Amino acid sequence: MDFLTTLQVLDSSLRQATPLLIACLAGLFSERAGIFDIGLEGKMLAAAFLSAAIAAVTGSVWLGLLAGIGASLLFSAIHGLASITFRGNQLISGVALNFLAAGITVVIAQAWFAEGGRTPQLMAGGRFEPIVLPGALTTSAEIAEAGPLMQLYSELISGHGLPVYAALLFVPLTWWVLFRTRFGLRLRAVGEAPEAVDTAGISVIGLRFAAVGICGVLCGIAGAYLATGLQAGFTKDMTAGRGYIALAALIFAKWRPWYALMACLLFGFLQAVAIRFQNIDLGVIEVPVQVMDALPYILTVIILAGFVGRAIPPRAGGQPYVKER
Amino acid sequence: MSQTPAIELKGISKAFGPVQANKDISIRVMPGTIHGIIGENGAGKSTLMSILYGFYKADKGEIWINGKKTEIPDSQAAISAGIGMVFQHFKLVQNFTVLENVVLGAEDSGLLRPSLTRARSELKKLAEEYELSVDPDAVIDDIGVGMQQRVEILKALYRGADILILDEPTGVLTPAEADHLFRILEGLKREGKTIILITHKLREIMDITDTVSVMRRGEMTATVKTADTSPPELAELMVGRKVLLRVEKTPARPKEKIIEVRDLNITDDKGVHRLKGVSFDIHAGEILGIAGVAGNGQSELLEVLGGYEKATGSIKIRGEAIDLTGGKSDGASRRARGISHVPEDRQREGLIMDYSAWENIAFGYHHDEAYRSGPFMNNAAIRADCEGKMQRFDVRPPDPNLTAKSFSGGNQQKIVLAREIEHNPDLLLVGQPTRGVDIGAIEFIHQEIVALRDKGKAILLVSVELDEILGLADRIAVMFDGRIMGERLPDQTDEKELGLLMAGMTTAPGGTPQEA
Amino acid sequence: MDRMPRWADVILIPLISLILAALLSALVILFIGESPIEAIKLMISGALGSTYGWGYTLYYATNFMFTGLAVSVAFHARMFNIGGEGQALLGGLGVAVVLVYIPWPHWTIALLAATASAAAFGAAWAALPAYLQARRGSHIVITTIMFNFIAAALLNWALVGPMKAPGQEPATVSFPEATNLPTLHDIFGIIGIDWSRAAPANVSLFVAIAACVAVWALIWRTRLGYEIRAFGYSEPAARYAGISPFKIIMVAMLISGGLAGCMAINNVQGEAERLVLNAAEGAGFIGIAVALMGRSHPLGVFLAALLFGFLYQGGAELALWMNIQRELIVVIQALVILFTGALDNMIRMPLEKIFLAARRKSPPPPGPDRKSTSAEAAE
Amino acid sequence: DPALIFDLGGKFDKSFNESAFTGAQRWAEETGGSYNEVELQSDAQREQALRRFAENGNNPIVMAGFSFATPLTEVAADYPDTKFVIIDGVVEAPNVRSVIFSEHEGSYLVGMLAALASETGTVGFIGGMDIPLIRKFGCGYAQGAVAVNPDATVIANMTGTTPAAWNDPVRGSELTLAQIGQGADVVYAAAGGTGVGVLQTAADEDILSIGVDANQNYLHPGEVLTSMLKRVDNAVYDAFTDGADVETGLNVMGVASGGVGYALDEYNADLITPEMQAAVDEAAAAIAAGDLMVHDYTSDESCPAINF
Ligand SMILES: Nc1ncnc2c1ncn2[C@@H]1O[C@H](COP(=O)(O)OP(=O)(O)OP(=O)(O)O)[C@@H](O)[C@H]1O
Ligand SMILES: Nc1ncnc2c1ncn2[C@@H]1O[C@H](COP(=O)(O)OP(=O)(O)OP(=O)(O)O)[C@@H](O)[C@H]1O
Ligand SMILES: [Mg+2]
Ligand SMILES: [Mg+2]
Repeated sequence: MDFLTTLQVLDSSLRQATPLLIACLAGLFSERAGIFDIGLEGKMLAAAFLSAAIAAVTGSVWLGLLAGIGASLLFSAIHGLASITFRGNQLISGVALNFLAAGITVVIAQAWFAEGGRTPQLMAGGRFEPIVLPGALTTSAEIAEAGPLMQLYSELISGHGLPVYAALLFVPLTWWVLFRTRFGLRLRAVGEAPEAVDTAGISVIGLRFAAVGICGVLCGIAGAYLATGLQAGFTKDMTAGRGYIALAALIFAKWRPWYALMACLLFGFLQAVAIRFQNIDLGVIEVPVQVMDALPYILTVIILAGFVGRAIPPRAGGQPYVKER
Repeated sequence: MSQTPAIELKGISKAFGPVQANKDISIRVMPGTIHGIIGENGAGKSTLMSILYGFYKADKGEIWINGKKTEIPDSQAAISAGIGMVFQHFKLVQNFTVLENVVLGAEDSGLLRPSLTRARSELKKLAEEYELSVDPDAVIDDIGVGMQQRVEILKALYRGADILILDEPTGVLTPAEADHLFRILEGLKREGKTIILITHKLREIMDITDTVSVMRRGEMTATVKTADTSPPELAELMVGRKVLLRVEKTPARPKEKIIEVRDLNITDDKGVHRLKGVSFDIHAGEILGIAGVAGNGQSELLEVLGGYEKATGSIKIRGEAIDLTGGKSDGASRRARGISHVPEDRQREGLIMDYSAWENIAFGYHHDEAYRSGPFMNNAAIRADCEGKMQRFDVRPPDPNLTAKSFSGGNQQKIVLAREIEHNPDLLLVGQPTRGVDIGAIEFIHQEIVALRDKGKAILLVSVELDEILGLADRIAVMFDGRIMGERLPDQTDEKELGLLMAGMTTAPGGTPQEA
Repeated sequence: MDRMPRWADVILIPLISLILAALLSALVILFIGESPIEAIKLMISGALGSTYGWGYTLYYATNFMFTGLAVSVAFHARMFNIGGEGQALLGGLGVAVVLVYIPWPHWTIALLAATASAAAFGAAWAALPAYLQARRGSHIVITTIMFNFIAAALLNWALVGPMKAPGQEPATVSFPEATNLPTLHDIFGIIGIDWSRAAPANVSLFVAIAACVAVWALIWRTRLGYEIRAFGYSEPAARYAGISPFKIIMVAMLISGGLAGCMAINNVQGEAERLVLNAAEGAGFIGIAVALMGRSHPLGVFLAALLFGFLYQGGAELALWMNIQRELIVVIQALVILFTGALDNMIRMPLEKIFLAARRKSPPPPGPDRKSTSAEAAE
Repeated sequence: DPALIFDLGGKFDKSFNESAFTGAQRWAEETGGSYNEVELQSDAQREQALRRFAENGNNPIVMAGFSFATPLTEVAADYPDTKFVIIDGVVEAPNVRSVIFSEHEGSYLVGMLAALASETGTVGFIGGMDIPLIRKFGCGYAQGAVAVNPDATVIANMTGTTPAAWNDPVRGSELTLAQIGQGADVVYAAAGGTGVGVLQTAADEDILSIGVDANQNYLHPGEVLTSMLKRVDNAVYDAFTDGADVETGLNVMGVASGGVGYALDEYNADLITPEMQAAVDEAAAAIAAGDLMVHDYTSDESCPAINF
């Protein structure tokens, strides 16, 4: 692989990693507060749909983004209702919401647009346009001619949609909120020992809803990016398991923001490679495309199996806070 | 009296589903006093105090603080009313530092740094004032329970509590640590603070409280001045009738050695040494009692003997070694060797709460010939057997079809005992046989254990109740920090000596305690 | 003391959940501008109005019985097996392997072999997630989801690679005539009932019903079932009783995977008579809803499977004759899971209060006399 | 009433299925008739859809896609009185009409245009599912490109090996970027819904693209060079018009019969110079007359102009 191809693959990795990273940070907030969320997938999907739908109708990507966040927040609210208020099973709630998203997006898309469960293709204005950093080249032809540094700058660093840069910014921001603010302290505490938070006079329910809400906002951004940044419109099941992979990345990252960045970049890279190359010839054997497609999932299983070191989840994670039986 | 009470509760009632935990309770506590609350397990003491602290919400009733009617819908309100509480089970964030735990919920601003700095200097002041020194940067996971309790007290004081509630604070402490705690409480009382102390130990009540309330089955049966009462009177108030505490038994006649335990060691997955070279023997026809403060390795010992914890070392039953590596060390193979086990926690381990009584009667023995037919369970046989056992152990109601959770604690324990004792084991392991069981049932259970001994069986009794150990055991081993500190004969020792052993001190021949 | 009578727990709560799910689905239909009344009429006539409709309803129900039982068995051991879909796909592979490469003289023997192979393949696909859960504590929910994706990739590879029939499509060759299962048309024909020849419901229906009975016996009558349930209720208690958690997790998941795999005798051998991509069509996921609705009891699963068979066939009709996407079924399924699984307490808590209040009122229990309180005695 | 069954890409894939839909709509508008239709969600539903329409008395039943061949073989026998029309597949049964297009001929024409428009001499082909049918497109395209520029490089990629490949715009977009990286300045997408991503990316990156099946020129005016027209709409329209009397047997639609061709309209008028148009029209005439034989990949599963 020559330098420019490598850059292109890395460039693509960064784009693929972005929704993973935002969703992963979303999960981080929720799970640090003790609410497991396998519904990241569904929230992203719902957000992807509504953002594309609204962007298509209004022609504004910003209204689309808002709508996407709204859809995701609605799902968060249901998850919160089920797992916080009614102390239901968080896994079942997540699974149900994933199905709900898978079904309702297509049903409504068909009802609104009658395009087979898709939204119309988004035109400029309805999408996140690439941001060209000062001095960067834009067209492939120019970049191909340029020197390596310029190639690196123009191909990899410049020319991404706003959410890509925002996602990278969310990482230090998440770290700061969790470890340097009062809210962060309480959030971490409620995921470890909700009874300690409760007896300290802080509302467990309020904190957990706040965390689930942040999770919703972030998933909304992730989903909106998928439909209005990475692609130009919504298609059925377009999240394609990204929510689950984000979850695996979260475990891989041991619920820490910086590690999450690394994990998501890795998964993004795998996806970029799988998308770009069909059968990969390793000389000795040819790796079939199905293996490449399945690689992120296989890797997830390996990570979950703890072959990369044991991950200890937040202690109260997954359990409803029950005071009175 | 003219003085206004610091706390006055009026007609507090609270139900948890079908369980009426508090029924129309009224109580007054004067400022600057220590007020004790006693009552059997499940009497509703913790519930009442949790209501005062805003942890639960009462169904009915009023709370008056310093003469003002106060709504306490949550703990925040209790804290602002000057109430602090140290719960029976600590409410600490295990992987936070002491400082973070103290600050949690009492931060000054949105940013953490300034709060932490202020708390650090404040803690130093409090530590000096009340002999409550702790390392502010230690992580809770790494410090002992005694230390954790100090953190809880510091939390309350940091929030400016004038009224301090302590729920069974000495349950997890050694006698020496308990003494230290009481000195602290005396100091707080001199400062003018009001203290409510829940405990099961009549001696503590007599030693430190000014007034005492007795609870029974959700009701407040009496409140008296400590100086005007006596332990026997309090015991009677607690159970509602005269109590006979001594167990009738004849001296043991030990026969052949049943079990020989040598050099047992356990290290858990966090790398903590839970058992350190434990060795002992038990002979047929004797009861070996293991005394110790909870959490010093007794549970692990029972788990190893019962076959569901791995260990190194050796255990021989009638001279035959059994596997401890986890390969074949399951409960089923232990039972096949004639070991029966009444676990410490009947609801978590001893019973399947959602199984009916008859299903529970077969639990652990479901592979027995009598209970099976091929791959199937012989349900009719089990039911019949269960009826007999319920009859003999006076389980009420004697209905095999009721689920375990619908029996009261004492009756649940009887079901477990019936199952294990009637299986006629060579060795019976018993953990905390009377925890949460009322006095009547205690007498019955003690009699059954002694009867089994007299049939020539070996019994290992683990209990945190020194009275129970002293009354039942033929020999007493004391555990501290995963070790057996020493063995004593019940008629040649007393609570004081055992207490020192429980704290990790050995008594040298000269009589002066030494650190182990 | 239970808070509610048993009938309320097993019938009333699922019923209310179902009604809520149905109401919300009706709202969705209204929202997309169609008539819920029309829709329900169409669903009923399409799914139950003819032997053709029944044939499809029963065909789908057969699938859901297998996957619902699969999820139930795992539930009893407190495992949440979301991998039914992948296990069913692998079961299809198992069926195809046996039927494509081995000549069978008669469908009966072919069915036996295919069932065994499907179960083995399905179980094998559950084995690794089970092992990882038992030994390494990897969350079975996520690993089984991952295995669904990996199963799809594996099937994909097999169908565009080694097992692909000549031609454009990624599919195996059609299985030999001799292995085709008799449909309800053939079976009822023997006793003179005229049943639509077009519908795919086939003899596997009876295998599924037999599986319901077998699972019932397993769970409530055998010692293994006793151990599985005990483990599900309380792991510490199971360990105390000498029940190996490892063994139960493995056995329960293998049985679960095997049952999910068995679904393939219906959809692959019985209906398609060859293996195509995505043969399981989401039945593995529906199994979750079926198990939750059916309270993990085989009889409940049987009834819930019929219900979902009806929904599925009715939903297919909606997609054909109304402007409603087939995905509406996924929405209904999601709502059923949400209400019966996650929002259970929303219905249970008020119901418990009602029952408690009713009990307090009607036969006044002999209340204990109020003991003398002498709160003021101290002063 | 007639009925129409769309394949997995969906009715609005802007390509193959949408073309079928257009034909049905045209018939409905012109005759005022009504028809039933359904979009499949999965492979396993094909047979049910066929049977349901047959049971319902729809006649003829038209299906778009080769994947219907196997289920149709079985279903057709059960409903001898119903006529079936399969597009892109061949089923030999007395009541089935099989419509086949000479996609290689149409692709040859757009291949010529691609090579004529290319400045780099490198043109790209992005296929959907990797099956002989799609290689037939690619092979014709390569032949056309090489015919006008013997030095032309043709890069070919397939989106996948399963029907999902028809509906994967992201992969289409990434593959387009990769081909641009290799120097391509015209890409031809024969990939159903996936092509939407290809055309989008080509427009974003300022290169030319070629649409397929339906006329896709309007999607990005001035940036889509042309579209390879495959008149699925005509096939559907004809079948609907003939109704129950539809003629059965094999029906091959090539350049000669107007079944395939290239699109020229106001959106790409500026891109196609008169010289280009003349060259292509000449080739088209030669093909129609049988003077120019474009090699059909499916005839011997090999291609003289490119290796897949
Ligand atoms: N959170 C709860 N939910 C339901 N029931 C509860 C809860 N907490 C306590 N109970 C029940 O209320 C009753 C009173 O319990 P409480 O903990 O107040 O007793 P206690 O006197 O503190 O006992 P102990 O001496 O064992 O601490 C018991 O029957 C108990 O089972
Ligand atoms: N936490 C709980 N949740 C539900 N029911 C409970 C709970 N605790 C107790 N009960 C029920 O309340 C009733 C009384 O229980 P409790 O343990 O207080 O009985 P008790 O009067 O102390 O009897 P015993 O002396 O035999 O222990 C029992 O029927 C029991 O099932
Ligand atoms: Mg208590
Ligand atoms: Mg009790």
